[in-house]
Amino acid sequence: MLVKDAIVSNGTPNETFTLNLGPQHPATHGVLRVKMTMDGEYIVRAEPVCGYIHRMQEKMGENRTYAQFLPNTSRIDYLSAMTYTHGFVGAVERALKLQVPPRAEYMRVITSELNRISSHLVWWGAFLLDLGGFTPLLYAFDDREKILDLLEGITGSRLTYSYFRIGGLYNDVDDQFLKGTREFVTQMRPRLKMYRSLVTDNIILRKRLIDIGPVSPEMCRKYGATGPVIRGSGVPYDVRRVEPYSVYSEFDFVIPTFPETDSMARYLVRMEEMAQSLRIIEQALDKLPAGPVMAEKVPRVLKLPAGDYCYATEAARGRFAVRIVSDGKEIPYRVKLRTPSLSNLSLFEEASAGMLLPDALALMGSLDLVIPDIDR
Amino acid sequence: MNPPAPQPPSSVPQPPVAPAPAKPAVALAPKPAAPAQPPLPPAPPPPNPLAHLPLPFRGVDYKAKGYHCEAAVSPDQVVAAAELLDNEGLSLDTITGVDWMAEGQMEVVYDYFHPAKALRVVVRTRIPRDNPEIPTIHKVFPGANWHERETHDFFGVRFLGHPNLTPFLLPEDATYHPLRKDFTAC
Amino acid sequence: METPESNAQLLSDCAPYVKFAKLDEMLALGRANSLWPLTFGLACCAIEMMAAGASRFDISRFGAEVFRPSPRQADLMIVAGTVNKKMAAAVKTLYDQMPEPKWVIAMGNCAISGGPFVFPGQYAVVEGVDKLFPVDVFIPGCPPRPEALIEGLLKLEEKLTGKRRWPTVKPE
Amino acid sequence: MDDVLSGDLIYVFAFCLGGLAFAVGPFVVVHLLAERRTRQYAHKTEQFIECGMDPIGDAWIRYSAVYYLYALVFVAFAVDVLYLVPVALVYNRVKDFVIRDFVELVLFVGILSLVIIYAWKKGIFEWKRRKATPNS
Repeated sequence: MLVKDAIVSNGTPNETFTLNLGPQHPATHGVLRVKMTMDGEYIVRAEPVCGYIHRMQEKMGENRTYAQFLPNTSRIDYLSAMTYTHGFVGAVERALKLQVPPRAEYMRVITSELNRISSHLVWWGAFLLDLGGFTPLLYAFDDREKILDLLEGITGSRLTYSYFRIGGLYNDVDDQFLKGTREFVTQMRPRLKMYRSLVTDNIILRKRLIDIGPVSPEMCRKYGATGPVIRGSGVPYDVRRVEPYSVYSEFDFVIPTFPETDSMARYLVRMEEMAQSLRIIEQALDKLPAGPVMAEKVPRVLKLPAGDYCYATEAARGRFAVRIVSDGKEIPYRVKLRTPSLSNLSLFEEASAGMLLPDALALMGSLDLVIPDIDR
Repeated sequence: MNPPAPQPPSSVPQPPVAPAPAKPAVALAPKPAAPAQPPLPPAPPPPNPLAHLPLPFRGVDYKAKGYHCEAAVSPDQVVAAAELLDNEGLSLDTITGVDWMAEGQMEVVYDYFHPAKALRVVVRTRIPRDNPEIPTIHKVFPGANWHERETHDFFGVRFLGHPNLTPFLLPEDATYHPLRKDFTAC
Repeated sequence: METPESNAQLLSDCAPYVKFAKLDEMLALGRANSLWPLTFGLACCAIEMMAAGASRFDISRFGAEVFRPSPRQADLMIVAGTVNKKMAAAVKTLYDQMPEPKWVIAMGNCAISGGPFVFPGQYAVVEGVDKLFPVDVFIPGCPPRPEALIEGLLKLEEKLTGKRRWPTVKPE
Repeated sequence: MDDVLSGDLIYVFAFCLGGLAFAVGPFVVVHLLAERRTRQYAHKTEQFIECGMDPIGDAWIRYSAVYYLYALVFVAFAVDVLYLVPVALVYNRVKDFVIRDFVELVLFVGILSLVIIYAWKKGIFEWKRRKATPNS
């Protein structure tokens, strides 16, 4: 269009243009597309479009047996793969009334919490990358590699573990892992203090996050948002505390809650959660009982009694729930995966109306999204 | 291989609703055939935390099923159920579609959880499979917007009154519904 | 849909007017040591790509740590993750918008052949990125370790310059 | 006399030629050495970059003036730096003019920083909008 055409273009007074924060964008950390109607720098309407990484997880749940579906569970949200496997395995054990030996339960808690810290570190690095700071990513991945070494020692993989089996664990834990975890806990605490002074108390970050993207508790409840999003709005909802599963009721840890409802509150919730996870790991290591890691008589072919069974776990991003509908055969009739990122993102359209574009990206970063978690 | 543990009497397997009536009977289905060995002394029925609501809620053994209480309602009572649970302060967990092709019915399951206390509520309903329609609850829970679009994607359940029932996870021009049992790859 | 010959044919008619012997070798060496990847993380492999870009594995030793968001400034597309049918058009658009000396690394089983998401009756995943455009280096793994991504970069450098700069690791 | 003049003329002419070559040179080199076209499979090479999607609607709309004023502030200071370069070259070359040079510099930069104060008062940096959002 030539310049002379531009002058005569009959633009309406309140001209808006549509911007594609498309599938390939550094700030979406995956293939989320947000169709934004913009008035200058202000967002009139931001409508997320999903489905660009839909991988048919639920369809695969209906054509493979329970044991075959385990690798899928750690590829839904690959940053907190342990809690997702824990959810699926827990649902099957609940249906079969399998008694998991205590050592396996404790190991599940230790590996889940290690996984939660590694997930928060990836979020922290990527979130600061969105806000413009590159250095924290290098610090965060440096610490995360230590966790990955520990988990790789016992599970054999860095990201997609599928370490839990129906009825227990894949293998027992050697004391090299236990010693390594204790060392990790002791050396991680000063690192967290350094992160606080390096980034959390940084005036630029505070200016970018305080009072940005308020999400009221009522909005969280209406959209079903959970995890650090609802805890950043003052509601202490945590599946580990509200519906205690596994052996979480035996540990004493605090559910970090900040009533300010803005992005800074969500940021502080996750930073505090890392410290709490360290506490849980320490207590779990102290009380780790000896004994087998696999239930005795786990039937070779699993046939769940007819009916539907739910199991919810607290993933790094929020409440993950599995619903298995079984009709008595060895292949589940329906596997429903309730993932937290879908509900957390569904409030983005209402929360980001009228915001500046950079602030909306700060809000989206504080929601901590993993896109295959949304598209499944 | 030992037979699966007998069902505790309180958790009712899928109520085999008679296929004929379009509106499934709201009352409890007749008791299924007695399990093989003599039934255990009936455990005290689990507490029903939502007994005060006008809907047919029934307490469910959380240890066995994973939710606290359950209600089988008819399709047009779904919005009423959503409003009642909204006033109770519950939040929408997810909407699940289940395709019971053998019985020619589509089941839509609404999950709710309470952000403060341990309360997981399930509201089930059955709709005929050939024209699966059910009113939308997105006015009560805006979060249901995406869950309903996704259930429409996978099962073809039409949610009446939904503002934007276009494919959510499938490509924009998708007309197939992959999670229906009679789906063959396109 | 594109056979190796048609790709070589396409490549030949993109060739520059003026060609030098020694200068092209130097150009290839320069390009090989400064591959700028396009930030194109799709799924789990993207996290391993980020880990490769971060402090421990550090692909800046090979000149590849500058992740360019815009396809106009990138000359290497690392397809890290599952490409599904809804995303295929966007992937092809991005490939088109990259200026010519461009290469593609298919990272992970999903990009090579659809990986764990291929089963009879699957409706959403493109089984392999080479169905969309020619791929230069395949890196198997689910997700492949960051060392595998570095080996993939070295393999691409070998393809460019013809000689291998780093000793090949012999699995014992 | 004229040879000095012609010497300078040649110098100026050479300088312009260098500038021209420096500007046009890359186009020639790129045209010769770079690849002629890129392989495309969806024929979307000339399309605007919109994160892999087709751009929706048109970008030729009437933007708010804040963008223009923001750019103006940048141009003002770009020119400011332009003038500071020769000053930096000869800054303390002559010993007894040190204070005078410094005062002149401060005056020059001071007057120019009034632009910032003016822009600040006009609310350019807060991206204030002329009116409320169109449909909110």
